[in-house]
Amino acid sequence: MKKIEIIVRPFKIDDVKEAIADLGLRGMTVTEVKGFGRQGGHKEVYRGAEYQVDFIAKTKIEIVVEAERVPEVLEAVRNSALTGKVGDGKIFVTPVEEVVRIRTGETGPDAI
Amino acid sequence: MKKIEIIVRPFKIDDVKEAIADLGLRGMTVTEVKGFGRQGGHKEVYRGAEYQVDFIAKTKIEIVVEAERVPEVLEAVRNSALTGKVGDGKIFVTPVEEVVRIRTGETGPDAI
Amino acid sequence: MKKIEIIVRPFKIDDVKEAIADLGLRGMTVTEVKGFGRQGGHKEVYRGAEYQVDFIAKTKIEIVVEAERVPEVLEAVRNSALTGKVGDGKIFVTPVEEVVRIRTGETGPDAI
Amino acid sequence: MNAADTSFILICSALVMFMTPGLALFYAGMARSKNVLGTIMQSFVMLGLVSIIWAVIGYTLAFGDDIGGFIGGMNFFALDGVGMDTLNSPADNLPHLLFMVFQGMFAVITPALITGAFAERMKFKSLLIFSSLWIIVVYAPMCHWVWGGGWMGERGALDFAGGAVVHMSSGAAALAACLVIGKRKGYGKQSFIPHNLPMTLLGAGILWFGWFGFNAGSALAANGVAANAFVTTHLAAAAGLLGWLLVEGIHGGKPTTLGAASGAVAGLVAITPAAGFVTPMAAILIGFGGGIICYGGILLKSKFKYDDSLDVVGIHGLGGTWGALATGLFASVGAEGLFYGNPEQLWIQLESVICTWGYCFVVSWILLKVIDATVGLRVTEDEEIIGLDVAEHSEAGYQL
Amino acid sequence: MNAADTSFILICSALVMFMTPGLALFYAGMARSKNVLGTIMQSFVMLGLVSIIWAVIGYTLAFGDDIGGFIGGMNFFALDGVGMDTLNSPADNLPHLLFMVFQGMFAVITPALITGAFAERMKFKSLLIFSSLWIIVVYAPMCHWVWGGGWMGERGALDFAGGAVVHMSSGAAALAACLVIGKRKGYGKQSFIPHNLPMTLLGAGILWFGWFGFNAGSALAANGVAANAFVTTHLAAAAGLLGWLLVEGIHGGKPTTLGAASGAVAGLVAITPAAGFVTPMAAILIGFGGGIICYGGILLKSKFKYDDSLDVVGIHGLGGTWGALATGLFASVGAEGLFYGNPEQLWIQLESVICTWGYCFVVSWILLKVIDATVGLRVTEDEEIIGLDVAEHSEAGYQL
Amino acid sequence: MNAADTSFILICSALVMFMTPGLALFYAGMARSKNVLGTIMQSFVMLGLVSIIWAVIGYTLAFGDDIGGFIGGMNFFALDGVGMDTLNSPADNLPHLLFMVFQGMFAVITPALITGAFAERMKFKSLLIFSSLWIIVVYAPMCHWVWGGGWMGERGALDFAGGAVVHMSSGAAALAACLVIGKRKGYGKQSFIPHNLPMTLLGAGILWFGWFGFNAGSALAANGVAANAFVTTHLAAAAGLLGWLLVEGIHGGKPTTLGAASGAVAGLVAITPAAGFVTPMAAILIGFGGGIICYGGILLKSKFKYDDSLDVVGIHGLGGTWGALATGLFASVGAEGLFYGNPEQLWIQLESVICTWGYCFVVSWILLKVIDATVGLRVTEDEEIIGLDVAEHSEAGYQL
Ligand SMILES: Nc1ncnc2c1ncn2[C@@H]1O[C@H](COP(=O)(O)OP(=O)(O)O)[C@@H](O)[C@H]1O
Ligand SMILES: Nc1ncnc2c1ncn2[C@@H]1O[C@H](COP(=O)(O)OP(=O)(O)O)[C@@H](O)[C@H]1O
Ligand SMILES: Nc1ncnc2c1ncn2[C@@H]1O[C@H](COP(=O)(O)OP(=O)(O)O)[C@@H](O)[C@H]1O
Repeated sequence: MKKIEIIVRPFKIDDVKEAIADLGLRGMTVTEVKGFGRQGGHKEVYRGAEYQVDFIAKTKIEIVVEAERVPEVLEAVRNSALTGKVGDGKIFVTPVEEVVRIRTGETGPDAI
Repeated sequence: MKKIEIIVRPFKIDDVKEAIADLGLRGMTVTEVKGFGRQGGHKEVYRGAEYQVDFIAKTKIEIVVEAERVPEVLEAVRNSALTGKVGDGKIFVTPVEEVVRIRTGETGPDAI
Repeated sequence: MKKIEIIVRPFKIDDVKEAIADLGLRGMTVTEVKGFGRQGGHKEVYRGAEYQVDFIAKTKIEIVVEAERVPEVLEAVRNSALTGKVGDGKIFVTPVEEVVRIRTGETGPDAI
Repeated sequence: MNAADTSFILICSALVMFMTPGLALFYAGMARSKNVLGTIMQSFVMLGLVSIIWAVIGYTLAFGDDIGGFIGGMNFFALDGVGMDTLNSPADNLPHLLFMVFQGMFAVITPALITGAFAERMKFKSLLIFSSLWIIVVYAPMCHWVWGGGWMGERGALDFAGGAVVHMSSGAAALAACLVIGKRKGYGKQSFIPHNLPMTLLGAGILWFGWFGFNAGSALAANGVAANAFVTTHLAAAAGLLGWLLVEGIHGGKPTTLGAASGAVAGLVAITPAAGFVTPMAAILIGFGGGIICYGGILLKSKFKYDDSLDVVGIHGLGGTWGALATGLFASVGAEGLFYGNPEQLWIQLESVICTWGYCFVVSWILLKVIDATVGLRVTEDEEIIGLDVAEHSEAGYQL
Repeated sequence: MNAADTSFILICSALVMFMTPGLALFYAGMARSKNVLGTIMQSFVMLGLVSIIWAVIGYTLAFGDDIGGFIGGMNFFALDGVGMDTLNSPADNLPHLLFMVFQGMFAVITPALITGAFAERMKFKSLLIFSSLWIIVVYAPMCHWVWGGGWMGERGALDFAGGAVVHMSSGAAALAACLVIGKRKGYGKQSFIPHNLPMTLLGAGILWFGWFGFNAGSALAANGVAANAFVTTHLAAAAGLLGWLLVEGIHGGKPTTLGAASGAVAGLVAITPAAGFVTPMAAILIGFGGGIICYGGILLKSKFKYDDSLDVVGIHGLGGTWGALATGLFASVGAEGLFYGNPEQLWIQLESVICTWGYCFVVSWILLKVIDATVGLRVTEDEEIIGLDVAEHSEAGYQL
Repeated sequence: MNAADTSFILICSALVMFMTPGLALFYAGMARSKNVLGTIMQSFVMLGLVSIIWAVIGYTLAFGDDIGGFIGGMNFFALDGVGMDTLNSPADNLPHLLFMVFQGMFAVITPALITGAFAERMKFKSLLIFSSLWIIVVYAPMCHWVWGGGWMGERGALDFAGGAVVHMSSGAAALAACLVIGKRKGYGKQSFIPHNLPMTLLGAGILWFGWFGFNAGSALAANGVAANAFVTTHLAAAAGLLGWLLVEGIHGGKPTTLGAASGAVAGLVAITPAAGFVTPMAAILIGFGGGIICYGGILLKSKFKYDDSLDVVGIHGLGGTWGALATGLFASVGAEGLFYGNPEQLWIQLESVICTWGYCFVVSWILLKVIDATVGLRVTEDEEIIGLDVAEHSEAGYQL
C-alpha cells in the first residue's frame, strides 16, 4: 500500500476529488496547509507597516491506495490539478505498511 | 520506529487520547482534517442554491512509537474510536527512519 | 528522497523557514496542529466550569529533500527551533519513494 | 401627546428591538461552532414570530379591558382601536401604537431568553410551537397581571421594567425546559467550551446598550424618573460586572471576560424590577448582589445536575428574583421598601415572586410535555452530533 | 424649530448612518473569506466618499431650487445657506443642517447597496469613480424628483422613505452592473458559500435597528405618523422573515438563518415606500409579500444566468417595486390606494416604478460601460483568484 | 427641565456608553488571536470599574464646587445632592443625574483608549490599579479644568467634546505607558498582524455611530448647535477616512480597510474639540488634516522606536492636538479663531495643549513607575508568549 500526498491550489480540490472518484476510489483526507516554494508570496500592509507573506494557502490531499494503482492516480491528479503556472504543487508517494478500518477491523486492501 | 496515523470522528479525540495515555505513551500530534469516504456528506442551501458537501470534519492523530508497540496502540485506538457506524475512520502505519527531540538532540527511541 | 517532518512552537516558524532557506532549499509545507506531550497544558474556566486543555498549538513543517541533505537540515532545524524548554518539538524522518512536480511532470530530485 | 416623550420612546423601542440580535450573539458565542446559527436563529426568529403574534392577539390579551384581573379582553384584537393618537393608550402621553410596539419588543425578547436553556438540542419546529403558545398562555397573562391592570399590579407589586414579566418568567420556563428536554449528549464528559467569546462580548455590549431603552424607557417619558432609571441601570450593570469578577477571584480563579459579560448581564437583570424605584447607590448594591448571586446560580446546575446550557435559570431566574426582592428592600423613589419603613412591600414582592415562578413553571412544563409527546422536543442523536446548523437549517456558520 | 423633533431626527440620522457598517457586515458575511475586507470596504468607503460629495454638491442638486422639475439648483452648493436654524429648511421644524445630514445618510447607503451586485470582482478605483458619478447623475436627480420638489412627487407618487429613491434605484443599477461586469470566475462551477453567516446575521440586526431611523425618521417629526411608520416597519420585517422561511419550507428545504435575515430585509425594503401611508395590518401583508416575492427574485438570476452576487436585484429591486405598487394598493393613512377607492394612485405608482427603473438602469449602464472602456471595471483573473483583500488592499481579513 | 433635551441626552448617553464595547472590538481585532479577550477585557472592564468610581468620587472631583480652579469639592460625593431634578445641575435643562451619567460615559472610555498603548502585555491587576488612580488624579482634574469651572476653561480654552479631556489626555498617558512598559516580545522581528480586521471595522462603525452622542450630545440640548456638531462630526470622519486613504496611496501602497477605519477615527478625534465651534466646511478640512496627520503620527513610533501597539499616541494624542489647534484656527460658531480675526484663541489653545500633555504625561508616568516598582506592570515572558487570554483570564477566544 502507498500513501499519495498531494499539495494543490485550494480551488482545485473539487476537480481533483472528481478525477479520483472517477477512478472508482472513494477515500481521501484533506488538510488546509500553507506552502512555501518558488511561487512568490504577497505584501500586506497594516497602518504603514509592511509585511512580506511568503506562505500561500494550499490544500493537501492524502490518499492511501494499493501500490499498483499509484500510476493511474498520479496521472489523474496531475491532469486535474494542472494550471501550468508556478505553484501548482507536488505529489509525494510514501510507503504504508498497514491499514486498518476502525469500524470493522479489516486490514490491508480491504480496509480502504 | 513507526508512525501511526489515525483518522477519527472529532468528538472521539478525548477518548483516543486517554486510551493512548493509558498505554503510558505521552506524545501525539493532532490535525483538523476533512474526510471523503463512504460516509455520506450533507446538503447545504444558501438563498435557494443547493450545495452538496462531501467533506466531513475528521481529526487526524499522529503517534510515533517503537515498532513493537504498534499492535497494542492499534488495539487501544480501535476500541476507543469505535462507534460501529460508517465513517469511524482508518489507521495507517508507516515507517519512520529517524526521530530527533529538538530540545535535547536525543535520537531514536529516547526521543519520544 | 526523504520527508522531514518537524513539530515546532508556532512562533519559531519564521526562524526555521529562514534557516532552511539559508541552505538553499525553497520548498516546504506548513500545517497548524495541536500537540500533546510532556509540556503541560493549561486550565480554562467558563462560568465556573474548569477544563484542562492538554493540547498545545504547534506548527508542523514538512520538507521533502534528497537523502544526503537530511543531516544538514536536521542541524539547521534544531538550531533554529531550540529554546531549551520542554515542548520544543520533534523531528521525524520518513522515506519518500517518488516525487512529482505537477506543473511540469518532472519527477525525483528535479521535482523539488 | 407629548412629542419629547414620543421621541424618547420611539428610540427606546428601537433599542429594545436591538437587544434580541444582541442576545442571539451573546448566546451563540457560548454555543459550539456547529450550533452557532441554530442558536442565533432561536432568538432571531422571535423578531418575526412574536412580533406578529403580539400585534394580532398578544397585545390585547395583555392590555385589553381587564377580565377578572387575570387577562385582557379582545377589544384590541389585531390592533383594532390602536391608533396613531393617544386614544385608549395606557400611556396618555404617547401614540397608542407606540406604546403597543414598545411593549411588543419586551414580548419578543422574553421567549428568546428561554432558548438558552435548551440550546444545541431543540427542534426548530417545536421551538416555534412552544414560543407561540408560551406568549399567549404565559407571557400575555403575566404582562397583564403586572402592567395591564391585573391582580399583581393591583396588589402593589413593584416591577419597573420586567423583573417578573421578563426575567423570572423566562427563568422559570427555562427550568421547566431543562428538566423536560434533558441534557445534551456528552454533557459532563466532553468539553462544552464557548466557540467565540468575542461574539458573546459583542452581544453583551449590545444588551447593555439596549437595556437603557428597556429600563429608562419604562418610565414612558423623558423625565427625571427616566434619568434615574438610566443611572441605576448603568451602575447596577457596572457593579454586577465587578461583583462577578470578585467572586471568580475569591473562588480561586482568574477574572474572566465571560465573567465580566455575565456579571454585567446579571446586574442588569437584577436592577430591572427596581430601576425606577431605587437610588443610584442602592443600585450599586443591587447590581453587586446580582453579580454574586447569579454566579452562585450557575453553580446550582452542577449541584442539581440539570443542563441549563447557557444559564438562563441561574442568571435570569435568580437575578430576577433577587431584583424583585431587592425592590422590596431598597425602594425609596415613588414607593417604599423595607429599609424605608415599609416591610409590607417585601411581602408583596415575595408573593409576586412565588406566584410568578409557580405559574410560569407549571404552565411551561405542561406545554413542553405536551409538545414532547406529540411533535417531539428534541432533535435525533445524529442530528445533535452533526449540529443544528446543518441538521435543522442546512447551513454552516463559518467557511474561514 | 421643534426641539422634540430635532432630538428625534438627530438620533434617527445616527441610526441611518449605522446601517452602512451594518450593510458592510451583512454583505461581507456572504462573501468568501478572501474578499471579506474588500466587501466591507465597498460599503464603508461610501461613508467617506458620498458624505463629502453630498455636502458639497449632492444636497443642492437634490434640494436646491427646482429647475424644471428635474434637478435642484446650485443655491445650496457647499452648504451655502444651510445653517443651524430652520431657514430654507425643507422641514421647517428642523435645523436645516439636520435635514441635510439626515438625507445625506440615505445617499451614503444607496450606492453601498449596489456593491452587492458586483461583489468579489470590482476594482476599488473604479468603484470610487462609479459611485461618485452615480450619486450626482442618478441619485441626486431621483431624490429631487421624489422629495425635492421634482416631477415625480408633483405627480403624486408616494414614496415614504425611499422605495424608489433608494431601493429601486440601487436595484436597477445593480442589474446594469451584473450585466456589464459579468460573472465571477468559477461561478456555477465552484461553491460560493457564505464565509461567515453570524456576521451576516449581525449585519441584519443592525440594519433592522437602523431602519427605524430610516422609516420612522422619514416622518421628520416625533409624532403619530412616526409611530405608525415605526410599527409598520417592524411588522413588515417580521412578516418578511416568516414569509421567506415559509417559502423555503414549501420549496422543499429547511428554514435557514440566512433566509430569516434575507426575509427580514426583504420585508423592510418592501415597507419602505409605504411605511407612513399604510396600517399595521396592511404592513404585515406587504412584508409577507416582500419575503415571498424577493425569494422569487433571487431565483431569477439562475434563470437568466447573471451573477448578482449578493442579490441586490432580487431583494432591493424587486422588493422596492413591490413596495411601491403595494403603496398604491394599501395606502390609507394620509393618502388612498386602490383598496381604499383610489385606483389612480396605483397608476401613478406604476409610472414611478417604470420611470425609476428605466432612468436608473440606463444611466447606470452607460456609466459602467464608459468606466469599463476607460479605467476597466474588473480586477484581473489572478487578482480575483487571490481575492480582493490582498489584491486590492494588501490585507488579510483573519489570522485566527 | 426640558423634556426634549432630556430625551436627546438620555439617548446620547447610551450612544457614548456603546462606544466602549465598540472600542474593545476595534482594538481587539488588531491584536493577535491569543490576546483577543485580554484586549477586549481591558476596555470592557472600564464600564464596571470607572462607572462606579465616577459615581462615588470622580463626578464630585470634576463638577463639585471649584477649589482654586484645580479640582472640584466633595459636595457631590457618592452622588449626594445629585438628583432627578435639575437642582445644582451644571446643565439646568437636564436632570442632574442625567448630566452626571453622560459625563460618566466619557470617563469610562478615556482610560479604555489608553489600553491600546500597552496591549498584549499588561497585567490585568495592574491595569485596574492604574486606571482607578488615573481617573482620580488625571481625568477628574482635567475634566474639572476644562468643563467643571477650572482654570483652563476660565482662560477661554475651547474644547467642545473632549479633545483635551479625552484624547490628548489618553494620548499622553499612552506615550508614558509605552515608554515605561517597553516593547512587546518579538516586536520588530515577528509579524504583529491584526487577527480579525472585520472585528476592527465593526468597532469603527460602532465608534462612529456612538460619536454622534459624544459630540452632538455635548451641546447638551437638541438644538442647532447639536445639529451643527452632528454634521461637523460626520463630515470630519468622512474626510479623515479619505485623507488617510489618499496618503496611503501617495505613500506608494494600496488604500486599506484598516486605513479607512483608522482615518475615520482620526477625523473623529480631530473634530472632537471643534465640533460645535466650526462650520461643516471647516470640519472637512479638520478631518482631512486629521487623517493625514495621524497617518504621520503612527509612523513616529518606528522612528522613535517605542511600541505603541495600537497607535494611541499617533491617533488620539496627535489627532487631539491637531483638533485643539484647529479649533483655534477655524472657530467661527459662538467663538472665533485665528482665521476669523482672533489670533489670541490659537495661543490659548496652544497653552491648553502644552499643559494637557505636560500634566497628563508626567502624572501618568509617575503612576506607572510606582505601579511597576510595586505590583509590576507586565506579565511574565511565558505569559506573554501563551497570550493574555489564557494567562490572565483562563480563557480562549475561539474554538472554531
Ligand atoms: N521540498 C518541498 N517539501 C515539501 N513541500 C514542498 C516542497 N517544495 C514545494 N512544496 C509545496 O509545494 C507548493 C508548490 O511549490 P512551488 O515551488 O511554489 O511551485 P511548483 O510546484 O510549481 O514548483 C509549495 O507551496 C509547498 O507547499
Ligand atoms: N483511501 C483513503 N486514503 C486516505 N484517507 C481515507 C481513505 N479512505 C478513507 N479515508 C479517511 O477515512 C474517513 C472515513 O472513511 P469512510 O469510508 O467514510 O468510513 P469507514 O472508515 O467507516 O469505512 C474518511 O472521511 C477519510 O478521512
Ligand atoms: N510520540 C509522538 N508522536 C507524535 N508527535 C509527538 C510525539 N511526542 C511528541 N510529539 C509532538 O511534539 C510536541 C512536543 O513534545 P513534548 O513532549 O511536549 O516536548 P519535547 O519535544 O520537548 O520533549 C508535542 O506537542 C507533540 O506535538
